[in-house]
Amino acid sequence: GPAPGGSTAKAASGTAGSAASTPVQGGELTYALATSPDTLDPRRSGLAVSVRVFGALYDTLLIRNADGSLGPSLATEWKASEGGLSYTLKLRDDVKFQDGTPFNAEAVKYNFDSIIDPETKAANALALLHPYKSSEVIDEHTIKLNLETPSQAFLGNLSQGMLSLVSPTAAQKDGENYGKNPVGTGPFKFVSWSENAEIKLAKNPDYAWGSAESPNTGAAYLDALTFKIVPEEATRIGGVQSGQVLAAETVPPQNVVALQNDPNAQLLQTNTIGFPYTLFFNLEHEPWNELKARQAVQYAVDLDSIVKTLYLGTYERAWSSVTPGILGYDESLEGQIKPDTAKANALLDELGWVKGADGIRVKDGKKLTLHYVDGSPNREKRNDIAAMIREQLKAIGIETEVEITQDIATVVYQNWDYDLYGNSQVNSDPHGLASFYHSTEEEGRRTLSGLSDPQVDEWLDQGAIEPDEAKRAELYKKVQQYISDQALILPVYVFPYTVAAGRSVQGLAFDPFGYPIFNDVYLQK
Amino acid sequence: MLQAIASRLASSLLVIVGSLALVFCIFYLLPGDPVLSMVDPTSVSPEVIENLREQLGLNRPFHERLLTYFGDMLTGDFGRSLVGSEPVLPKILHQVPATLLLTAASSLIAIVVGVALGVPSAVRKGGLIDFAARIVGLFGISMPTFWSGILLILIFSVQLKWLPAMGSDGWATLVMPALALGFVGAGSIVRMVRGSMLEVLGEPFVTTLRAKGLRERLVQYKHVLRNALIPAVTLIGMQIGDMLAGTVIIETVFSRQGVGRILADAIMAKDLPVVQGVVFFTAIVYVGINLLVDLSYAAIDPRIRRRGAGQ
Amino acid sequence: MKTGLEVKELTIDVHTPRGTLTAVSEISFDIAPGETVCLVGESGSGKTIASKAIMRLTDYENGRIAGGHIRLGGQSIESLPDHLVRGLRGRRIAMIFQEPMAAFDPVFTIGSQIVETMRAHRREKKSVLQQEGVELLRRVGIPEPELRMKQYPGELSGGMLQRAMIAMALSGGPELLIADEPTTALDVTVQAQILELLDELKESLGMSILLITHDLGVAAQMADRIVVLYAGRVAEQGPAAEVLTAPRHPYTSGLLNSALTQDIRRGERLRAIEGSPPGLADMPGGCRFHPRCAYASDRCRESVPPLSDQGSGRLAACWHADEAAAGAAAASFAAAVQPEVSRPLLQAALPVAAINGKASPILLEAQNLKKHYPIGGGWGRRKRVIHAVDGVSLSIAEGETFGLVGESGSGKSTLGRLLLQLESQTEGRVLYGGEELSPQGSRRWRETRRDLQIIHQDPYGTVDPRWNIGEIIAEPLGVHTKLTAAERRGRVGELLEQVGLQSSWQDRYPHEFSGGQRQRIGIARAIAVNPRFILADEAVSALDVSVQAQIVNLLQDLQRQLGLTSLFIAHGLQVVRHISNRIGVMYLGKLVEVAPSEELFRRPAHPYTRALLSSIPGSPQAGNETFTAKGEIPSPMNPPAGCRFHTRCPIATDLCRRAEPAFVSVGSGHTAACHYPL
Amino acid sequence: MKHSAAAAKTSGRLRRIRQAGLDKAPCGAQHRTSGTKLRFGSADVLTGLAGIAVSFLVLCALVPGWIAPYSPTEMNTAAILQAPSVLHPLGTDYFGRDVFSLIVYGTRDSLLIGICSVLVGVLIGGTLGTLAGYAGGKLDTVLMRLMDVLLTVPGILLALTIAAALGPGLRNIVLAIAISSVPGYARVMRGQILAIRRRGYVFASRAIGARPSSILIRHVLPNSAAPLLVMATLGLGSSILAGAGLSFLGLGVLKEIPDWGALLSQGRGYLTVAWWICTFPGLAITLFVLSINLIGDRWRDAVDPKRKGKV
Ligand SMILES: Nc1ncnc2c1ncn2[C@@H]1O[C@H](COP(=O)(O)OP(=O)(O)OP(=O)(O)O)[C@@H](O)[C@H]1O
Ligand SMILES: Nc1ncnc2c1ncn2[C@@H]1O[C@H](COP(=O)(O)OP(=O)(O)OP(=O)(O)O)[C@@H](O)[C@H]1O
Ligand SMILES: [Mg+2]
Ligand SMILES: [Mg+2]
Repeated sequence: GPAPGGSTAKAASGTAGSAASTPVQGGELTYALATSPDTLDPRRSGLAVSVRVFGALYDTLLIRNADGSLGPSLATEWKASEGGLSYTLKLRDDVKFQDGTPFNAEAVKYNFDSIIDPETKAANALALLHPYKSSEVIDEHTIKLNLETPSQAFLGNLSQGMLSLVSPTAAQKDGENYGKNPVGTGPFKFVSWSENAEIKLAKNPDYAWGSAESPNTGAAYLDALTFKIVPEEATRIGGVQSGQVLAAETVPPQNVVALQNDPNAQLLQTNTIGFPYTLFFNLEHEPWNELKARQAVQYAVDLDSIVKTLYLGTYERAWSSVTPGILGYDESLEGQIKPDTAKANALLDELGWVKGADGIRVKDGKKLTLHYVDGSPNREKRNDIAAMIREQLKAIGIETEVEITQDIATVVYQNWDYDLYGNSQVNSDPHGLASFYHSTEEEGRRTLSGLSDPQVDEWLDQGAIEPDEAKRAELYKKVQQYISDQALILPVYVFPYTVAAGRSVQGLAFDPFGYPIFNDVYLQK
Repeated sequence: MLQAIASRLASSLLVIVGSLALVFCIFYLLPGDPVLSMVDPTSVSPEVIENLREQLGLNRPFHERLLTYFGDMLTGDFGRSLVGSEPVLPKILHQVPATLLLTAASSLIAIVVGVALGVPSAVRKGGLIDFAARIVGLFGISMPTFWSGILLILIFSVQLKWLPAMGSDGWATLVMPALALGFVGAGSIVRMVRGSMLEVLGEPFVTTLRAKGLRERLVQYKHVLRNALIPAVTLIGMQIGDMLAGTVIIETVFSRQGVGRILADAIMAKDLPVVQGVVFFTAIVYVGINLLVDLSYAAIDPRIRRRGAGQ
Repeated sequence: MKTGLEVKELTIDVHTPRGTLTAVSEISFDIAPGETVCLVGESGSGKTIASKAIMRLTDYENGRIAGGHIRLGGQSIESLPDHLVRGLRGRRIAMIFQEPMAAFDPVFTIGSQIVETMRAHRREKKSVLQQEGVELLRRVGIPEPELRMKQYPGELSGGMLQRAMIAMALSGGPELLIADEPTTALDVTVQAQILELLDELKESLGMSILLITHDLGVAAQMADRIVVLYAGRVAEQGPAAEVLTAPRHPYTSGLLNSALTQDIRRGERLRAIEGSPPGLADMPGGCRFHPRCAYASDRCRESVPPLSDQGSGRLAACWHADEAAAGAAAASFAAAVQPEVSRPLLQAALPVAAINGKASPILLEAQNLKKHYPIGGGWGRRKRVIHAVDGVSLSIAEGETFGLVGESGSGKSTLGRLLLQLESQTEGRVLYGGEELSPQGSRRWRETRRDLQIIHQDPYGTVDPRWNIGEIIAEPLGVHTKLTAAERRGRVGELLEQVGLQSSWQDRYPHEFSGGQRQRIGIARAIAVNPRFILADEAVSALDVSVQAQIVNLLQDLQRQLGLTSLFIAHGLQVVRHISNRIGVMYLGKLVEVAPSEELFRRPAHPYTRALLSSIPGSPQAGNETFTAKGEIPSPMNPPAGCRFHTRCPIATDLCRRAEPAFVSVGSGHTAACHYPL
Repeated sequence: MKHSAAAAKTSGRLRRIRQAGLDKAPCGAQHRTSGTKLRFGSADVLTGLAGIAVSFLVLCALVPGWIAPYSPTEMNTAAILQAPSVLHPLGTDYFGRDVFSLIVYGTRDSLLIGICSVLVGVLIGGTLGTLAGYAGGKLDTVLMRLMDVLLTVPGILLALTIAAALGPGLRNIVLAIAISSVPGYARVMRGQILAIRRRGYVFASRAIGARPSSILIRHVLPNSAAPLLVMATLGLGSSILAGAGLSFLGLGVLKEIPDWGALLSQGRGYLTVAWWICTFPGLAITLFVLSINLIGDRWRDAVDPKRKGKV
């Protein structure tokens, strides 16, 4: 059949494995990554690219199925307590870490406790594990996880790669160096990592606990899996075309078009889920705290044309604050907003901004400017989006100052110095919306939008604990509609994870987050 | 002689310590926070960030950090990377050979091409070869390496499939990066050798050599070139330094391992210990190149040799 | 069999950025086997390029033989293919050059360069050639030749290198040896040794020698025949004795008159040739000498005089050869009789004070001056010291001209700089008008600068090439006076005229002037603020004889007009004698003899002075073994103990080796530091 | 005279480089082409062409509107990635902008980056070099060690940190490039000052009692400046390239009208599908560097008083 397994992979050309054949054992897959993982310790990593490697090295307690539901992985059963303050999980009893350490409740406890231990310097994992408090080992293969507050997202987060389980033995032994000597339960075990060059993994022959949804529950077909780190696009694609690597990720759109006609290569593509690439207005900055001003921008910017021009039809346009595939995604928002320069101008006129001699609007002696911040390098052509938006906003008299900085952390998250800033996030649960739109009390902390609306807070708080899926979905739809009505954001595109691969690569599929699944891959002779 | 070596070592050491201190100060004055670039700030809470700062010792005052740094360095401890938390020294040592190899290979190409074009260019000044060599040289210094690098990949990897596009293992992977980088150096060296040769060709002793009935080739290569190399050596040394710096870009383009890339990444991540480790390395190489330059002076020019060794 | 060298109507073009210019036009001369021919002429007259053309070395220097023939032993060279020419070079024709220091590749040993020459022409084992090389070095009089073979050019002295170059030239056993100013870069005592060596080799090897020189004295001593070049053409040629005594071309007689010989009396005005030689790009039509020629007629301006036979093997290119010859005879007659007649007159023209230096007050006095330059040190090398000036005391009276002579490195310039306090002494003091001269940088220093001026040796290097000459001459005016720009311009104009230049030339730049003119600019600058004292450090050494004579005249005139006191440093003994009242002789940082000018020449008391005098080509003592200094000047880093000259002195004894001689009076105003004054 | 032997050695070395590196052809320079042969690279023809090219570029910088057929910001999304044609002589880019117009409009900033960074670098480097060379002694040692330290710290690190510290922007890019070029200029200037200080006319000026400051300003500086200025002409090109390199590493500025380096670096991803986007900006850089160098060479000949004097 088509790309096997429960993935949303849509083969853009010559689907991998379309010639239904029996898997071949052996061989090595070389896979070019665009950036380097920071560490292979999932507890400490802050980068999505690391998660692509975690998928091969580690397993998670749960997995996210293609349809968005949660499925069993290392945990076979899970049950929430009354009130949602704890979860009891039954674990597989046939799993061993690659160093021989048995996988059991103690191991899970160790993992989660170490994440909340400040000594570990855990980062994103800590956020995902929130509001985890403690673990109780019920028996060898049963564990109870206690939460500070109820959380509907908690269970779903257990399917995220950054909450992969590490071998307690190895983690304790290597301490700070664990990230360079990872040991997990996954289908591949760590061999070596030479920095900025490659990460070598070898087949874990003992592996027999693959997810039931996956076509291959046993050991991997491949003998070895090597990730190469190739930052330069042209080199990465050139590597596939010259046969030096078998697969390369993030293919730029212009090459997608070219590769579709390449008889030696195939193109795999899957949309990621979570929050699309979204431009957030900073509601604390004038005049963008005014709805009409934001709407004017909304009408002035022709995102359809931008996405089509820059991505040459390879990216889908985003319409809402979450991507399709996320619980509660509101389809009704699609196609709602059409660019309308006249309307945009009218809105700004209403607000009293008048065009000056240079075509830029002025009010009270101040120019109408929009400080647009974006990161560097030009990831996914986001800087080009900025350039196009600047042109389009100029037409309605807004001057856009585009600041491209390497130091997003400082400019955006420390100084909050932006009017418009774009961000995307891979996520499995709509609850993540809270980190963008929920008001905050703590000093120094705020969200990208800076929104503070009790109504939205209520919906989000409710959504966090509402056990009924349908009701949850309704709540999040409300949030999405609110965001859209208030023109809080400009949703731009849904990021498709694209991989260019040699013809011999078969069975490469992706999970809903867009992370590759390597256990099913084999190399056609 | 011993005293000379000692004083030279001392001044080199001073330069190295100076570089490290400079880097430290720059980073101290730099706005922003390494921790913020280590985590996803949208979802990680401020306490976590504060805790990370504490753990990494970023909250301590300037002088304390500086003192600790140099104190630790004396014991051979260069600290740990803020990002991957691995010890800096092995991390960098692991990358050093690749970078040195690339630098050496491109220097070799630069020197060979520079000399091979510079000599005939000077000898036939105003002729076709001269014109061609000068143009080639100018192209060398006017083409960005990333551009020529990508061009090389497209031609030799994608089209002809002769050479691997990436990686740092094996000689084949060295060819294109070294060419791309060496070409730039060659550009300057051609100019240098040409100018220097012209200068020497005007020296009276060249007339003597010809008056003795020596073959032109012998005059040009044995005598004139050797004399012309004396001023060229300093420039070649500087070029090698530039090529070392150029590895930052070339290593990225060709996805090679190396100190250059580590540096670029570490700067972006504000990973001070790693940056300092790299600067320590570049400073040593720089000092080493200077030493090499002086040694080659002595090798080429007996006047310096005698003066240096004798008395 | 051998017919020697034949050059016929040789014309050489050079390509320059401004187009093709003719450097040498239709010159012809022959050299018979065993003969020495001297090519004389002023700078730029084409001597070098003509000699290079003989070996076709012009091929490498933008040059082209545009016409004529060069034949060696009957074989045409001008059309020979490259590889055959190469076989000729170094084997049948060898060449030695002016600056031996620059003529060796500095990065190879002497030995390897000699062996390399031999290997260019024959196949032989290296060790054999090595041995031959040693023999050759021995032959040209280099001590310890085995050691020298292994040394680098930088480690040998100039005289030694010139010998080594001669050895290298001899290695191919050439028929013709071309020597392009082989001694100009060398000290007088060494020059004498080299010339002697060349003569001796010619005799023993039967070579022909083409000797290029601008020094008529050298030509007189060496040449069988002389070819005089002017502006790329042969002016005159013939047997040496006749050309020198009875020139048939006005240029030749001009040259002879300009040259300072012992016949010319001190203080007398020299009969210089006016003007300066033309540049390649602006050659006058007709006879090229006509703009400077006293006999010039319309004919000279219109048509080129051919080189015509003047009888007894002499050729001259002059329309007025006979008149010129007659004029020359008259002049030399005048020169012969004039001294007796004019001497009292001349002396009357000098300020009274200048004549009896003793009586007039002392203007500048040095007391036991020492200057030690530390060298090396640091970097682990032992600190050493150059004893540039080592305990010199002297006094210069108001209005007097004091001459300082001595070989290169003897410390003349350093002493001069110390006297003016342009450098601070290691020891001793300088008194100016009885008061200690304030050291450089002190408040009063600037004031004394007005009174003490310098004329520099290198008239080109000591002017800022970016300044026009108006600015250059006005610089001291700017420093010491408060003249307005217009006043300054006026003064500069005056000064320019005073030194024989046109006041309208203020806006020109130094490079637009000839060497002689530049030196006039330097003089104008020095006298701009009416100084009392002038230091002239080798002020005429870099100039051609004809120009040198003009400058010497100018200097003397100015000195008389302005009542200047001066210190005149030069290595040309004749010039010093001509211009100075008293002369001091320096050797290795010490003053060895001081005497009134004529007295010194008549009765030198120190053996070193004697050696210097005997090394003047054409002097009565020239070539006299007993008076020549052996070897070369020792290093000032570790000067010999006792009398510093003892290593080279023909009459040195044990006493000289041990004890330093004190100054003793050997006549009125005549002192010498020698245990055995002559 | 007061500086140490080591300093003298370096300065001599640098002087040699300076002289030879600038292709100084001595008078009577050797070449074997005789009058009849075709003379390639005939200095004046080439310099003339270079002059025309530079004039054209300056025109582009001053009045791009006169030359460019389109607005550089006009994004014609209906005509993206079009190959060169009559309508768009150098094709269009991924926004549908006219590449020719982009290059024409980009000239201003490219030249600005080149000129400003060179100006700043020359000013700072020249001043420091002058100070070191003229003052000598301790100050010289300290300044030169400082320059060593700056040389040792990789330029890219300086650039990255300056950009990070001051924020991106044309001004800071310029500053970054300028600062990393300072040691080079300082060294050359110092060497030059040391050499000129020993010239006869400086001595002569001192002898007439001119003040040291006036000697420095009126004699030493004007005569020392030429090599620095020639070096600066070379720096113009390399600054633009350095800017391109920074752009490649993601440090560029997103301006409405990108400079050539940015065009080149931004367009490099399209090399396989639309080669014209980054090839033409690259050629523009080459043209500029080439012309400036040719003019620089010629100009050096012109300002060299030694060569002026000869026939
Ligand atoms: N390669 C050359 N290119 C251009 N001009 C040249 C070249 N060689 C010589 N000349 C010019 O030709 C003329 C004669 O030069 P040459 O060197 O033969 O003079 P010379 O008599 O040897 O002078 P000097 O006494 O200064 O050595 C000079 O004006 C010189 O500038
Ligand atoms: N600034 C200096 N530093 C070191 N040594 C010096 C310096 N100036 C002169 N000397 C040395 O002092 C000695 C005397 O030099 P000086 O220039 O006074 O000699 P000179 O008699 O003028 O020689 P010449 O005839 O060559 O001009 C020489 O050995 C010279 O090398
Ligand atoms: Mg000559
Ligand atoms: Mg002197």
